[in-house]
Formats: sequence, structure tokens, C-alpha cells
Amino acid sequence: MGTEKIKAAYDNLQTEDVLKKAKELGLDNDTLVNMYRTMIKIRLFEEKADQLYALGKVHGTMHLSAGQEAVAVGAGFVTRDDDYLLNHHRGHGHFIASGADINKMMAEFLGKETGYCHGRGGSMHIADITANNLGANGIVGGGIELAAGVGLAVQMQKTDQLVLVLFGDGATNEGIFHESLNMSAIWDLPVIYLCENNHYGMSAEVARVSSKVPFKDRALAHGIPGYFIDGNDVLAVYEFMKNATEYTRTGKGPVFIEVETYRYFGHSKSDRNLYRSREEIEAWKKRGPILRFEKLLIDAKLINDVKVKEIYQDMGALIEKAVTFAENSPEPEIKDVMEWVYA
Amino acid sequence: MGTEKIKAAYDNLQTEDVLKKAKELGLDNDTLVNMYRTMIKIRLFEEKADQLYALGKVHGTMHLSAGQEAVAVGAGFVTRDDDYLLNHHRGHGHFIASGADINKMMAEFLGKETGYCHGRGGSMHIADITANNLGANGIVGGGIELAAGVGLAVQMQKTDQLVLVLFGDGATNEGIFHESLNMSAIWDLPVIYLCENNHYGMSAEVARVSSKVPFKDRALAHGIPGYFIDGNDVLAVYEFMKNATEYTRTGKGPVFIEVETYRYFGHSKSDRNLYRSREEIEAWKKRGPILRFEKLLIDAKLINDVKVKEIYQDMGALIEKAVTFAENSPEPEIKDVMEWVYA
Amino acid sequence: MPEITYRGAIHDAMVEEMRRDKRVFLIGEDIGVYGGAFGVSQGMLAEFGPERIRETPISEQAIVGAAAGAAMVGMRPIAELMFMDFVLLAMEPLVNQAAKARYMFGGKAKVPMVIRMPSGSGTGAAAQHSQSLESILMHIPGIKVVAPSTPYDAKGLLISSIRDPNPVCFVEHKLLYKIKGEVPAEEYSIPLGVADIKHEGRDITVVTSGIMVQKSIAVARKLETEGISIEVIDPRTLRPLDTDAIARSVKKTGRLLVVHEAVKTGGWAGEVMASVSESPAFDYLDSPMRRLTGKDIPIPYNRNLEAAAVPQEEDIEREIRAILNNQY
Amino acid sequence: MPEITYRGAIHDAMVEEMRRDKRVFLIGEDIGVYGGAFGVSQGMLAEFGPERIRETPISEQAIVGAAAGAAMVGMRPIAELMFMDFVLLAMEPLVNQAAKARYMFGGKAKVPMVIRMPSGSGTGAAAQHSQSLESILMHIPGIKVVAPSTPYDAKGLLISSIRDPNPVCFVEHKLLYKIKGEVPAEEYSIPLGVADIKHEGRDITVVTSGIMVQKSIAVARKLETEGISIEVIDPRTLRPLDTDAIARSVKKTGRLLVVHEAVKTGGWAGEVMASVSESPAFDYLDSPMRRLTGKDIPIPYNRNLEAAAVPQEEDIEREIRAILNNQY
Ligand SMILES: Cc1ncc(C[n+]2csc(CCOP(=O)(O)OP(=O)(O)O)c2C)c(N)n1
Ligand SMILES: Cc1ncc(C[n+]2csc(CCOP(=O)(O)OP(=O)(O)O)c2C)c(N)n1
Ligand SMILES: [Mg+2]
Ligand SMILES: [Mg+2]
Repeated sequence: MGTEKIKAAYDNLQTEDVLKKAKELGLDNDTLVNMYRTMIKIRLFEEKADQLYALGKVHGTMHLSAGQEAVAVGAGFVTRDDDYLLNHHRGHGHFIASGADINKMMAEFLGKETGYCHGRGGSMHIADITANNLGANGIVGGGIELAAGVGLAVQMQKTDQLVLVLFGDGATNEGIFHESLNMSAIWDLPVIYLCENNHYGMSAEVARVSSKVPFKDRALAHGIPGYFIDGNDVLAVYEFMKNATEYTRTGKGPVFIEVETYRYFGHSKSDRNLYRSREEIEAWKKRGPILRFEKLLIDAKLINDVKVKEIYQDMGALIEKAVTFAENSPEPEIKDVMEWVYA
Repeated sequence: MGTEKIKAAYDNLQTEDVLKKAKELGLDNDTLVNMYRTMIKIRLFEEKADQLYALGKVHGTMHLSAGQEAVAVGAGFVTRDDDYLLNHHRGHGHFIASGADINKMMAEFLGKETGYCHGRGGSMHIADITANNLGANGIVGGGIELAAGVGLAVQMQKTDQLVLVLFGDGATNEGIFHESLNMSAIWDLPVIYLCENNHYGMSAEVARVSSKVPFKDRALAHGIPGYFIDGNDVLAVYEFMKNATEYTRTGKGPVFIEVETYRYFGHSKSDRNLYRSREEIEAWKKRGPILRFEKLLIDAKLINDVKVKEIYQDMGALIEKAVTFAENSPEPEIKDVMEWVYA
Repeated sequence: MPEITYRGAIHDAMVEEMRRDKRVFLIGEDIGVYGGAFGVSQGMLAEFGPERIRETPISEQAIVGAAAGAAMVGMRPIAELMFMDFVLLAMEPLVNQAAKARYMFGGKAKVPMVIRMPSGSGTGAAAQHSQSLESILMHIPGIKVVAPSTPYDAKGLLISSIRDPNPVCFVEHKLLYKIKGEVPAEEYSIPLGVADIKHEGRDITVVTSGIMVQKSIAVARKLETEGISIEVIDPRTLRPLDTDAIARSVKKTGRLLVVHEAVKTGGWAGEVMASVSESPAFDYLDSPMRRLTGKDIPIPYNRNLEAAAVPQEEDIEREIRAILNNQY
Repeated sequence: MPEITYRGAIHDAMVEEMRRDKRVFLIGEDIGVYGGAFGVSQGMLAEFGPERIRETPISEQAIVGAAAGAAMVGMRPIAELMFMDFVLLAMEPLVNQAAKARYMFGGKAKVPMVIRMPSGSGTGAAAQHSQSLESILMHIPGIKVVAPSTPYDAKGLLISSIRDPNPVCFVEHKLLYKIKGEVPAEEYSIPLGVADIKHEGRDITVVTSGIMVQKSIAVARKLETEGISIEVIDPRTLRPLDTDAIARSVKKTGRLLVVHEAVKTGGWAGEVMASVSESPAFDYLDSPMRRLTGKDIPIPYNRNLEAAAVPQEEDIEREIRAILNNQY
């Protein structure tokens, strides 16, 4: 991307140093393994979603996050249950990392009555309002649009919750990005803007459509602390998110974090991947967030090949259960189609 | 405003140094006097507009630019006749400085058939499309919205015209500001963004509604050269505009110039000036652009008190003629009310 | 009952609701010391402070987006757009977010917010500050559209709008701000979705809204002296539309004229006619349903052209006479 | 005549006009190597290069604003919005700038631009990617609204739209992209504002647009075998609307059903009914005018609900039978 980057300190560290740092961050061994497990859960969920689509079991579209698991897990393990999440179209991972029930997610994906939105929303609109999960959004920049208002409510309600809003590189070119940052900045709103720069907005390579990268400079121009970090390093994401939440939760105002990552699947179902090369994809897979974290944990003897296999099996079983749940769930009833327009 | 400012070099210069610099900029004595004369023309036009309003001769609203004449003249004397002008709601001065016919302006202001828009537009929509004057705009950010497209057309038509787009401090908080800058930057469009920071957007003091000033930082975040200069110094505006046009006209891309200035009248007719003090207004009047330039020209012996009086009389007479023209002009005919919706 | 202005009625409704319910707050441009472009929020900053009289940058999309976000998590924002025309900058958060959140999320979200917006022509503000865009807003499932024509209605309907658990667009015609009317001193509210007969009559039904209600009443009073009996129905809420009340009146009078300031093509007169056509009232029609609307043009600046662009009392009178005389 | 798809017809119209007139260019998101979200511009980057296949950031307001600006100074942009839903982000430049410039400036500006936008439901894209917002666009003086229902119309109307000196919203129903139809190899165009009788009939007039034309034709063909004779009128341009053609048909059949996918309240069926009510055709009506529309809800995701949200062939058939049997 030809831009300066704040490399997370982990890359050149020895395993023991990393573990020490993890401990400083408050991450014990169980949590580390749990983070890994969650990454696998996300990956398998996405792969299953892709298969279901190929089998013709999904009517709509979907945007899969395989390759970006470190962002979801690094962030999701930091935020509190009562924090607000404003997700975006590529949001399965974040829901899972924030503790969503994959049965209800899968059911929503298949449009079933048991889904989070009773089949009304689908992949692009999964939400769990009671859990302060304010939904994925089909509009690029849609979450950003709502974020300042949610932050404002938190501020007026005088709680110490915060708002985590997720979006891609592409969303930073919508005007609302600028309006929202300005608003959060002048009012010191408790909003963390987490930008998943996966190098493309659909087919648009970041540098071709963006005046200047990294995008953190746009945050700095609003006086908002901005960081650009390695988004395939789950511990780096965790560290920066942890610092950001501490800053934001104490009323100091918004923070912007841009993470560099990469998506493996096409943008959505209609993508023929003409705008990037197979080599590029393979190269990124080699630097993938799961492989990397797995290696670290194995080196550190927190897991081994047997354990890895077990985790894959466990998570795979959960996903299968979710599919079974979803497939066996009833369709919404047509007579209810007019429900829920108004409260 | 508590921000660093690139002071124009003129403030601490002796008269002869200023004249030397003016000569280097290609401004001969006649032109200097002519710039002064145009500033007076603008001032008197605005004062007359205010009077006409008070007399009940104007139906709509208006936004007067008295106090900001140095921006209009400093910019208008740089741009070429075939450059495009995208003006904003506080735009009378810019039209006059770019050579508009004040008879037609005044007639438009009074809603007459002889006005630039045949009375359909009024103060907020004065335009002269044939002269590449693409209109004032009632929408804050409206000109910015069109600017990239006009620049794109120029680029595709391969001329060396450029686009001057004007707007206030308030407009920089509209999302389109960011979208337009991004677009101009990635395509190197020939657009000069000239931001008149007059300290208020209606009643909103700049710092209260803007994350960070000066706004030039927002341009820099797009990789666009950005400057913050004294907008009450007509020669400073001229110099920066001249450099900007040279840069932009040769295909190097957009430039952003923020000028600090101040408006004397209320925001519009409904303004009771509750958000600022009389003292503040008076203090700014003492630093006013006309007084300052007048003093320089008198020191330099390019004009004297007699000449000043003469210029005021000449310009006053022109304004009176414009009023007479406008008042004697016919109203549009009601039967034509449906004309010009479609081409 | 005390007489207050339409502006005052809206002001009072906001103040009373803000005193009653601390979740209610006002957000918008120049609503503080300036008191709003039309002076509606004058004095509110002094009472409620900058936290709840939340003055924003000029960022309409963010204003409506923020209101929607805050509403989703338990607040009850009132957003003021300085002119209705600027809702065009905020259609995304209004239509794609606020209006759809509840349905999209399977009935789990609530978005209780009000967007107040001064509409209409008559002040010389020209094409970009004079639009009547309520027909567009009416077309969006999930939002309600309220358009009061009197101080009494304005206060009672705004209170209901603030208390409503849905996004409500509250349309205030600029020329109404100064008109006065009786408003009770004690608390009251007017339910959304209920039309009001502003003038009873037998010969023809005039369905109209906002400033056109005032004009239609004037015509009704004038023609009354000639023995022409006009029923003026003010739906008060355009969505939900009280189609029963309209049908009832048409059954009685057998004739329908819809009057609105909004431009003709695609305007809400068509909706009223469609609803009558769908109702048993259609069979009671003694003459074709007619509409008198704003002309299909942007609002011109010149005073005379501006007046010619939208229905005036003479036009309403002429149209009514034509219908009653079977001249169409 | 060769058979091509609706998608291909639009593609060809753009390519031919871009070859003919170098002022024409395409601007939008992912229109280059991706070929557009619906593949309409596939191959165009290779022929015309990145200068004229102008791929933008995700900035809908700037896209439409830039198109308007370029059009004002002599270009003829075609802007592609990836989904019609996103026009909600671009209402300001479309409505306040492009539509009004000519009038506001006293007839001196011209804004020849086309905005193409895929509309409608049926692909499981849910509430924010499935709207039919043409009724809103129809309500704006200064813009034209075109909505072709066949490959032949799509090509001929797009060519006219590109050559038109006004802003034109060109609505492409997503489900139509794959349908095939005959399209002449030689150059032709179809004037804007002229309706087309898609199926001749005597018993009832069905006015409809976009995908619903295809459905209505199918029903007309089916019921023909029973001796029920349905006239399907496709206005093709919704603004200007060919009210004469509609009135002519209603005079002949005495019955009117308007079918649209857009939601009911405030939808353009009302405009058609209002126009009939204003025309002499009203007196020829043998039964009340009826409409069959999308339900007043956001489009749901689930396949069955989604289908239930908008008129299907069975619904059209049922409605026609009801009207002909005087059951309403
Ligand atoms: C307002 C809007 N414009 C365009 C789209 C179509 N669209 C959906 S996702 C997408 C790309 C988004 O890119 P980015 O923000 O980088 O997220 P990513 O898909 O890479 O995760 C586009 C153009 C949309 N949904 N909403
Ligand atoms: C989109 C939009 N929002 C709000 C307004 C109302 N308005 C007109 S001018 C103005 C203030 C503009 O401030 P600034 O850009 O600083 O220009 P100035 O008036 O100071 O010259 C406002 C809020 C408008 N015309 N358009
Ligand atoms: Mg991306
Ligand atoms: Mg200002």
C-alpha cells in the first residue's frame, strides 16, 4: 500500500516475549486458546455459509469474512457485553466474536423464523438489539451514520458503555464518515471507529479510490487519535482495542483504528475476482491470521496438533448443529408479512 | 481561533516592499486601484441591498458579504474569464469581482425579468451560465457537490480552464466536502477549493462545531495542498490564488485555500446577532479589508482622499443606476411561470 | 382558552415534553441562542442547557443518523431540519435506517424520533428552500407523517409524535408560524391518524393539509354566504391517512376536491383519490374527483410567480365552483 | 431481429452512444473490470478506457453531484448507482441541483445526464437493496423517469435518455436483466413520454411498469384463452406520463387496474387514477379504479415473504377477475 505502518510489536518477538506481553494485557492461557477457538468458529461458519450458498440453500447475498478473523476476535474479546456494536455487511465474524448464538445466525441466514430477525433481515441485517448488537448494515457507512447518535445517548445516559462501529476501507469515502467523525470529536463521544482495510472495496483497490492512505490521517485531521496496525495479528488488534476502550470509556472521546487485513472469498456471490490475482490471494493466505496465531500457540505449547484437530472438530460440530437447527426451523408464516412495520 | 496561521508576508512590510511584491505578482498600479475600486463596488452593493431590504423592496432573503471583499477581489482578479465559478449563498462579491453586470444582479435581487435568472432565482441563485458562472447555491455545500464534476469535464475536454468553488467554514462539515475533495484528489482535477472562514456558520462559532481548525488540515489529509491565510489582505489572497491557479492549471490537481475573514451584517434577514458581541464586530471592522488596502494605496500615493471620494461617488452612482434599472424593469409575466422546467 | 401562535404551540409542546421526560432532547442547527431559523426553540437553551439543546454542525445526514442511533438505544430525539428541503440530504438515515430497522430486525428495534421540518413557499426563499416534500415521505413504510394546520393541532400532534414509538416526520408550513389560535392551558394530545373536519358542509368535500387548510376554510366561509356548503377535511396525519373519514365525507357530499401545495405529479392527492376509489364512497361520487395542487415547477423567487405556483384562495374558489357546476 | 437480453440491450445502448458521442461517459462504482454489480458494463473498460469508464469511490452524493456538474458544462454523463436504494444518498444533487438548475437560472442551464439504477425485489437482497422508489422520483419537476420492461424498450429508451437534454432517472428492474427479446440490429430510439400497448384488449385496462408488465402480459395471455380480453398499457416513461394513452384505453375498456411493485401508500397508482379522474375517461368507468401494489412494508429477506410482499401473477389474475365480476 506504499504507506507508513505502525507494525505491531509482535512480529519480531520471540514466543516467550509475546506470551509475556499477552499476560500484561490480561490474557491468560485459557483466553488465548479461546481466542483461537473463536477464530476457527468464524472460519468454519464462513466456509459453511459459502457451501450452503453453493447448494442453493441461501436466497440472498452474503459477504464472508474469512481471512479477517483476527479483527473480529481481537476486538470482540475486548468489548464488554453491554457495549454497543454497530456492524457492517461483512459482519458474521464480529457477531460470533461478540458471543452471538450461531444457531440463530444460521437460521437468519437461511431466512427462518428462528433467526435473529425472524428471517426478515438475512445475512446483511443480523441484529440482536436486546444484546446491544445494533445490527449489520446493508448500506456502506450505515453503521457510521448511527454511531455518533448511539454514543450521544450513552453520554446523556451517563453510563460507561461505548460504541464499537465497524466498516471497511470503502466506507471511509462516504461523506457520512466525515460528518460522524466530526460530530464524535466535537462532543467527545464514546465511539471507537474500527476500519477493516482489506485492500478492496468490492473491486476497487484502496489506492485507486482513496486520496491518501492510511485512513488514520483522516481521523487525525479531526483531532481524533488514529492508528494503523496489522489486522492479521490478533494480539495487536487486542492491544490497540484495549487501549482505545480505556481511553474512550473514560470520556476522552473517539478513537480511530485502521487494521490491515484481507478477505479470501469474493466480495459477494457475484464476484469473479477479476480485479486481483490468484497469487495475491495465496500470498495473503500464507500470512493468514489463523495460521499465524496457531503457530504461536503451538510454539508456546498452549496447543498441539491433537488439540488443533479437536478444536476444528468441536467447532465444526457446532456449525453442523447450527445448520441442522436452521434447516429444521420453520419458515416465517406468510400471514405475518405485514407485522413489525410500526411499533 | 487558537490555531497556527500562515500569515501573509505583507503585514510587517513597508509600503514600498508591498508595492515591489505586487509588481512581482504582475499587478501594476492601475490594477491595484482597480482592485480597490471593485472592493468599494461590492461594499456599496451590499449596503444598498440591505437598505432595499429594509425598505421592503426585496421579497426573499439575502446573505451579504460586507467585510469579505478582499476574498472576492483577491480571487476574482486571478481567475480567467473562461474559468468556472461555483459560488455560494454569500456570493454577491464574487460575482461582482468576476465581472458580473450589477444591473442584472440588482434586477435579479428584485425578482425582475431583466435579472440574470429572469427573476426566478433571486439572490441565492444568481448565475450566468454563458459566462461560466455556474451560480450561487442555496444549499450549503451545493457548489462543492458540483465542483468535481465540472473539473472532470474540463479534464476530459482537455482545456486549461479551472474551477473555483467557494464556500464557508460551515460547509466544511457537510459530508460532500469530504467526498468532493477525495474525488478531486484521486483524479487530479483542476479545482480550487476556496473556504471563506468568517468565524461563524450562521450562529455557530467555528470551534464549537468543527473538530479541528484550521480546515486546511482536512485537505492535507487528502494529500491536497492546503493553506490558511489572512483573508482580509487582498494581496495575500491574490498571491495564494495566483500560485494555486498556476499549480492547478498545469494539471497538478486540486488546491485548498482557507482565508480568515469576517462578515459585518447578520447572517441573513432573520439574524439578531445574539451569538456575537458588538465589540467583536467593531474590532473586526477596524481590521477591515477595505480600510487596510486603502491605507496602503494612500501611503503608496496611488490614491489620495480626493480620489477615494471620487471612487466612492463613481461606484455609488453605478449602484444607484443598477437600482434604477432594476426598479424600472418589468416583473416576469405570470403566464410564463411554467417555462424552463425542461430543456 | 389562551390564544397562542403555531410557533408557540410547537415550542410549548417541546418544552413540556422535555420537562416531563428526560429522554427527550432537541438536536439541530442554530437551535440554541439563535432559537432556530424560525425562532421555534427560542429560550430553550437557557432552560435545558447545551446537553439537551444539542447544536450541531451543518451535517444533515449525521443529524438524522444520530437521532436514529440515539432513538434505537432509548432516547427520544427531536431533530430540527432548518428547511424541509434539507431532508433530501438525510434520506438515507431516514428511509434506509430509521424506517426499516424495526421490520428488518424482526420487530426487535424501536426508533422513537421526530424530525421537524419547515415546509412550503411564500417567503421568497426560492427553489431550494420552499419545497413541500410530504408526498415523498408518505411513501415510506415505517415512518409517520404529520402536518398540522392550526396551533391547537400543532401542539397536540407534536406531543403525540414525541411519545410515538416510531419515526415521525413533522411538517410545519412556514406561513403558519405566525397564525394564532386557541390552545388549552392543560395537557392534551391528539392521536395520530385521525382526521379533523375543519368546516362542515354538504355539497363538496375538500381534503387538504397545512396552509391550504387555512385557505380552504376561508373559501368555505365565503361561499357559505352564497349557500354553498363545503366540508373541509384535514387529515392532520398524512401517514397513516384517515381514509375512513375521507370516505365518510365523500359519501355525504358526493364530490371531492383535494388541495395541496406540493407539486401535482405524484403528489398525495393521488393517494386520496386512490383511497376513495378503493372505498364504497366511490359509488357515491356525483362528479369526477379533482385536485388543485402546486404547479409542476420548482418554486420561483419572484413574488408574483411564487404566488402563482401554488393554489391561492381564488383558485380554490374557482375550482369548487367549477366542480359544483359540472365544468371540468 | 436478433434476440438479446435486457442487460445486453442497456449495454449496447451505452456502447453505441459512447462511440457516437465523445461527451458521453459512464461514472459509478465497480463499473470497470468488475463490469458493474449486475454485469451491465462488462467489457466497456477495455473499449473506452478508465477516462470514460470512470470508476469512483463509494460516494453516491459525489457521483450524482459530479454527473450534474459535468452535464452543466457540456458533458453527457451516465451515472450508475449500484442499487436504486442508494439514490437516497444522492437526493440532494439530484433534486436540489440537477432538477432545478434550469428553472432557477431562468432557462439558461441544461443538465443532460442519465442516472441508471437497478430497482426492485426478487433477489433476496432484503430491505435496503430491493426498493422501488420511482414514485418518489416522479414527484420531482425537472427530471424524467424512464422504466423499460423489455430489451427493445430498454435500448431505445436509453438512447433517447442519453440524448435528452434533461436529467433522466433510468430504472432497471433487476429481474429483467436476464430476459430476452428482439432488438433491431440497426440504430433506433423510442421517444420519452409515449406509452406502449403491450397487449391489446377490450375488457379492462391494466396500467403497469417494469417487471409487472411481464407478469401482466402473462396473465393477459392466460385469460385470453377464457375469452377475457385485457389491455396492458406500459407507460414506459413515468414522467412525463402518457395520460392520453391511458385515458384512451380506459375509455375503450371502462375499467382500470394499476399494478406496481412499489409500496401502496403514495405510490404512482394514485397518479394514474388522478389523471383518469381528470380526463373525460372518468365518465366511461364501469367500475371503481383499482390498484394492486407492493405491500406497505420494507422488503423482507425470506424468499416466501419476499414474494408475498409484491404482486405475483396469481394476484394480478385474482384482482382482474374480481374487478370484472364487480367484486370489490
Ligand atoms: C451506500 C452503498 N453504496 C454501495 C454499496 C454496495 N457495496 C456493498 S459492500 C461494497 C464494498 C464495501 O467495501 P468496504 O467498505 O471496503 O468493505 P468490504 O466489503 O471490503 O468488507 C459496496 C460497494 C452499498 N451496499 N451501500
Ligand atoms: C444543506 C443546508 N443546510 C443548512 C442551510 C441553512 N444555512 C444557510 S447558510 C448557513 C450557514 C453557512 O455557514 P458558512 O458555510 O460558514 O457560510 P457563511 O454564511 O458564514 O458565509 C446555514 C446553516 C442550508 N442553506 N443548506
Ligand atoms: Mg474493503
Ligand atoms: Mg461562515
